[in-house]
Amino acid sequence: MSKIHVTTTINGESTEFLCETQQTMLDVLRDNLGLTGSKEGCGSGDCGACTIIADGRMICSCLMLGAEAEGKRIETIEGLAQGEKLHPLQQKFIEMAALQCGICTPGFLVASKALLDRNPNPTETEVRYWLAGNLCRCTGYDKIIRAVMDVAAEMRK
Amino acid sequence: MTAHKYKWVGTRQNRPDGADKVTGRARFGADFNMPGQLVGKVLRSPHAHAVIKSIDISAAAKLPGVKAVITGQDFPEQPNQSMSAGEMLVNLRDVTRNIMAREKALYDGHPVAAVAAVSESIAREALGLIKVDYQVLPHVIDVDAAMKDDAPVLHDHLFTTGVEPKPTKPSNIASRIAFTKGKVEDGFAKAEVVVEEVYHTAPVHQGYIEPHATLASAAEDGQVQLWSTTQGHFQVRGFCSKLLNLETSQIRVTATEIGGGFGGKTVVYLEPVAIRLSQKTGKPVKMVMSREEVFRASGPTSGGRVDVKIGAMKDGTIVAADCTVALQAGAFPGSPVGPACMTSWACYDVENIRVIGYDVVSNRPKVAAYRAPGAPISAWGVESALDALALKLGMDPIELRLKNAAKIGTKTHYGPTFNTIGFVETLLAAKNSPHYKTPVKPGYSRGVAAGFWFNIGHDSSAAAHVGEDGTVTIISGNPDIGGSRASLALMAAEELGVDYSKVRPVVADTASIGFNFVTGGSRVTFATGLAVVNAVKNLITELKSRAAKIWEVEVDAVVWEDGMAKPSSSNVGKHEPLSLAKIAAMAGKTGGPINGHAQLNAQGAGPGFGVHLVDLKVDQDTGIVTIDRYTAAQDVGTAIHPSYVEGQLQGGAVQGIGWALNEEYIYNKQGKLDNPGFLDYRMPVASDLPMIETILVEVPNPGHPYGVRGVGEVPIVPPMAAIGNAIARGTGVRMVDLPMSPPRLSLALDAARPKAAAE
Amino acid sequence: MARVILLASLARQFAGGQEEHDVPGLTVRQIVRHLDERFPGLGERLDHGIAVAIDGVIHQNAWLERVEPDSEVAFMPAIEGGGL
Amino acid sequence: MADIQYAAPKTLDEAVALMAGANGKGRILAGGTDLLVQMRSGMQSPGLIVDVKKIGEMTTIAEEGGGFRVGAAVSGMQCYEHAKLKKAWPGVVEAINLIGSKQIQGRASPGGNLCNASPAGDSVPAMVAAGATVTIQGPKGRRETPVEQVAAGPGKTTLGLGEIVVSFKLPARPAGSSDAYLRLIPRTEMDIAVVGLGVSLTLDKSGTCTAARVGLGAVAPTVLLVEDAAKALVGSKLDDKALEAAAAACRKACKPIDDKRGTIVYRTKIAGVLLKRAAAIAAERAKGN
Repeated sequence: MSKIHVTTTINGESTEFLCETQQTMLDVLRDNLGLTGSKEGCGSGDCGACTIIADGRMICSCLMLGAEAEGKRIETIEGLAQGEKLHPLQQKFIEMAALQCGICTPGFLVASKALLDRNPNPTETEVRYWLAGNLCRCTGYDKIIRAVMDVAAEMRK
Repeated sequence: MTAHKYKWVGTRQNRPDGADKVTGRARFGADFNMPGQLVGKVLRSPHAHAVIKSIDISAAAKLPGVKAVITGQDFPEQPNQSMSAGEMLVNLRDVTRNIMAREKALYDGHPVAAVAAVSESIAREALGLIKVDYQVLPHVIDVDAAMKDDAPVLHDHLFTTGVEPKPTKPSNIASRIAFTKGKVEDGFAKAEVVVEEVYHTAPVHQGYIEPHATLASAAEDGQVQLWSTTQGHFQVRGFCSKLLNLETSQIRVTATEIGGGFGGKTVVYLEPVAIRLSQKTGKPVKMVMSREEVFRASGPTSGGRVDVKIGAMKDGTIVAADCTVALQAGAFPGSPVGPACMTSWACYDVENIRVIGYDVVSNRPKVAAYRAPGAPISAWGVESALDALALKLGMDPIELRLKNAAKIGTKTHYGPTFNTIGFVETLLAAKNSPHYKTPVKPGYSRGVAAGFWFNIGHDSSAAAHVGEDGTVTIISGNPDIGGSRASLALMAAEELGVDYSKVRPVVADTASIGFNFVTGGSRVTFATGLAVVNAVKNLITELKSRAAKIWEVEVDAVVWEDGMAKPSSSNVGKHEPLSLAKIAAMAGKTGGPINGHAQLNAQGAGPGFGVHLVDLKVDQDTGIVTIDRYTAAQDVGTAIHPSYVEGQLQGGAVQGIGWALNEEYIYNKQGKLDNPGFLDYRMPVASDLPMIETILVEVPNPGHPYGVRGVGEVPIVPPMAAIGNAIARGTGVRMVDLPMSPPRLSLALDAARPKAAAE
Repeated sequence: MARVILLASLARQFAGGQEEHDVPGLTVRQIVRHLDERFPGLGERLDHGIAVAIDGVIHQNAWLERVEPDSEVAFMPAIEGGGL
Repeated sequence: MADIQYAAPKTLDEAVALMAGANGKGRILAGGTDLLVQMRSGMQSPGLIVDVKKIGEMTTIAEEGGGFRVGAAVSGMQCYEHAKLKKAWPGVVEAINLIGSKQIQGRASPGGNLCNASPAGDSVPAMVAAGATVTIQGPKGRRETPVEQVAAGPGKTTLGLGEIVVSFKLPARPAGSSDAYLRLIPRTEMDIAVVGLGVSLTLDKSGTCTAARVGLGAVAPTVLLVEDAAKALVGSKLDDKALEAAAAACRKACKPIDDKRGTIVYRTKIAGVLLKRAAAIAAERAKGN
């Protein structure tokens, strides 16, 4: 099977990989590049566990072909923390118990970062609708929403 | 809150696995790989009910890259009797047929064959080359239909148990159970008010976000290593050993981080298949379910029918309570009808009770446990009927429940007499809550319902190891789904008198710690917590004896306080207190490594009660329900880590909201599941919900050193009825079937308004 | 003598419908042995998938649990948990 | 397994040539939010995937003759962020932005939504109400066609071999015009429309409706242009009588099915409910313009 050569940037690192046409970006991240922080909950764009940011837009990596990454800037959960320092969202999720099993957490964190990057002062309703594409079955969302609102407030200070 | 009694218990510390889980570092089921691993895939039945006349695997086996193809014949036959596998009572004849069909395919998605190949795409192609000759049979899905005399029978060997005389012909009714207290007929004879109704629930799925996944490596000498996302790796070991005739000591199971279970990951689907494929190929085999496979073939919970009749006096005293619960078990016997029957009236002190239950098979995947198995189904009927009674009596729904509330000394209809319980306290907490004291907004309505769960104890093992620097590793064997590492570490730190940060909890594999029953039944913080506390007590005994050796005094001259050994009194002589670090540093001189351990079958799990309040609005034109405010109050014993206790209440309530409003398995005429995905299996999303307020009522469980009661299951019991009751009070329409989805509610509203319906 | 309470279905099957019985014994095991002498087969039945509540406290797989002379010993179906 | 080719041409001519040469096995990749799901489920097994997102004309929004030309492959988010488009066609932009989650909106396009030919596509009823036309390029050159004529039935289009939907033309609006789109879903997000309805109308200074178009989705094999509903609105001040007449026309136009998302009875009823609600929103907006 002939493979496609792709050159892209992942979490600031210039990266090359070979993929088959039908491989999704999620397959490439997990299977080809060993970046298993993005999770597959459905493979159909309905759960958000595979959320990444591509050229500044938040998308489901299960609905993007690996081949489309050519020349793009990709950000994943693995790029959220800086060196020894967790991103404020990561820190707050731990402190406020905004995760239980943790499988949806990477997707929620990437989606929340995408929200705060474009809207540092979201209302609760805006947060809930922005995160509606991320399913969580453990928490009932309450502590997740509170954590995102809290981080937004602190980052505005 | 009783937190002030303790230094660590009751505080909100960061979970020990937090950093791993917010950085993507934590490894869940599908995140494990081995060099040279093969991809395993399952071929599933497209029919709800069919005889498998033959399976031709030759073409698939010949495909380049395919290393093995297996069918039911590759697994040993099992006896038709209940036996324990990993401490669970199961019928292995059924279990082996559920992981791989033999004579018949019994549901859409039933595994009929499996392949191992060098790549995903080759494995998929191979599945397409397996030829199965089916003889399609008539099927039956719903419990009412499955109980009919002329229903298609799934199992020719299935004769209803618990009925006299013994049936002469097979049926889909596996068993009938009955519970009685007093004489229900006498109760109804004197009742001044009677309410009666038939309620139904739709089958729903646990909906964990992580699909089932496993990685198996079987060596030529018969030893097996397995990684599995499971609620109980010791159960996985037990099932696999029985199903593959392996000794438990030959199977080493590592529980990966688990992306939700809610009861659905207490059984095996892929694990025995992956091991068999690995045995046949001599290579590691990885298997991961797609979301569609999860919905079609992994354990949902029952749909059911609940017939409820209540007789009461005008003052609200319930004098007769009667209900019949019939539950779908799926393709094999074993629905949670027992707990459904036992929990039905458990909240109430009623003189005369009769409860009858039926366990019914139908052409659906075998049900698995789902959070308080069975209880939400009977509660939907019972708590809705109670609300109808309250309306009929013109009585406040909480007052009605208070008047009949179970308390210490109440004899239940299933036998036991309650010890210390907190139902009254929980009802009062709800009654006095800011939510209940706030008037209902115009255009909105309020619903109330209660719920009960036993909670369980069961087997746990734990160890406490002291490192050379005096810090402590706490080793247990229960997968951490909702923060249990944190609660175990808090109890260990409290008991040992050291800083929470000095205690590191780990979840060990089946070869590295003694047996632990599943993470389920709301047992881990209670039972495994008890084992951890006892392991630490055992460790402290050893630490005291080491201090005694260092001081050259008798052991009983040493006490343990604030994480240090101290002389019991001045006449022991002048000794500087010995910290853990100091004792650890001298461990070699005083007898070597310092460890503690404990193993137990925890008894005396305290039951839990919950009361939920909901304010909602119904769109009269569309039947869409909007939840405006929600409060969950619960008797939680002692909240070891309040944040994760609140999280259990919030998560359970929202699962219940989904069950109430939109979640359901939808089957087409051919008996195929029509909505096997998150798009059309509608679990609540963030924008559907308000914040979920919680009230933690702390009535300590006398059966636990820190008063722990399980908290995980109660919260899914009340929501459906609470919402139905609010709808009834807001619209005058009593919904009796779940889910109360927009089309169904709209139809009911129009039926109540003939003019509108005529539009 | 402990007051033993049997499930209606078990009582019907083994004890002629009588649900409450006074049985001697200091442990659950001794109680079960006495029950089995009175109602042959019941002992074996109580060994599988049955929990016992001693004075309201549910025990699973209990065998050696102590029973006081005035205890209530209720046999009921074992409970399997749904998990979190 | 058949080898799937991937191409990302920079010009329309290349793209058309590739599609024409793929003897029916070619598939256009815009946002991929339908195509990848269908490939995964086996509903689609293309031999060639043509990614059109490197073609400028298909990925830009341009003002044209007082109206707008929206590239078929622009994402919902792009539309949402285009202030002028949002001001002129709030209903169309809402509709495009209701396609899936925020993640999906970063990818999903109106062209893909149209060519997927689902009767429940959210953007289509709004485009139909807007009187949008699509520009199609194929081996025989370019043609224009009303948006309602692209879908032929569930999953089927009237596009010829090698033809590609390039862009949507949204006409200039007279004063006192606006539009609205409403859909009914069981949840607040993440669902396919049980019924979707777009209304575009123009009011004169007296508040009388001088022009109207109604697009109705998920109640028939293709999205419907309900002319009788428009007739009922035109000439009225959108009083209850006119609205009820238009709602009745919408109910009458329904030829729905019972399925996992809704019943015939429910869909028919909701078509009327949405007409009244959407018309009210559009009218309120029109007064502001």
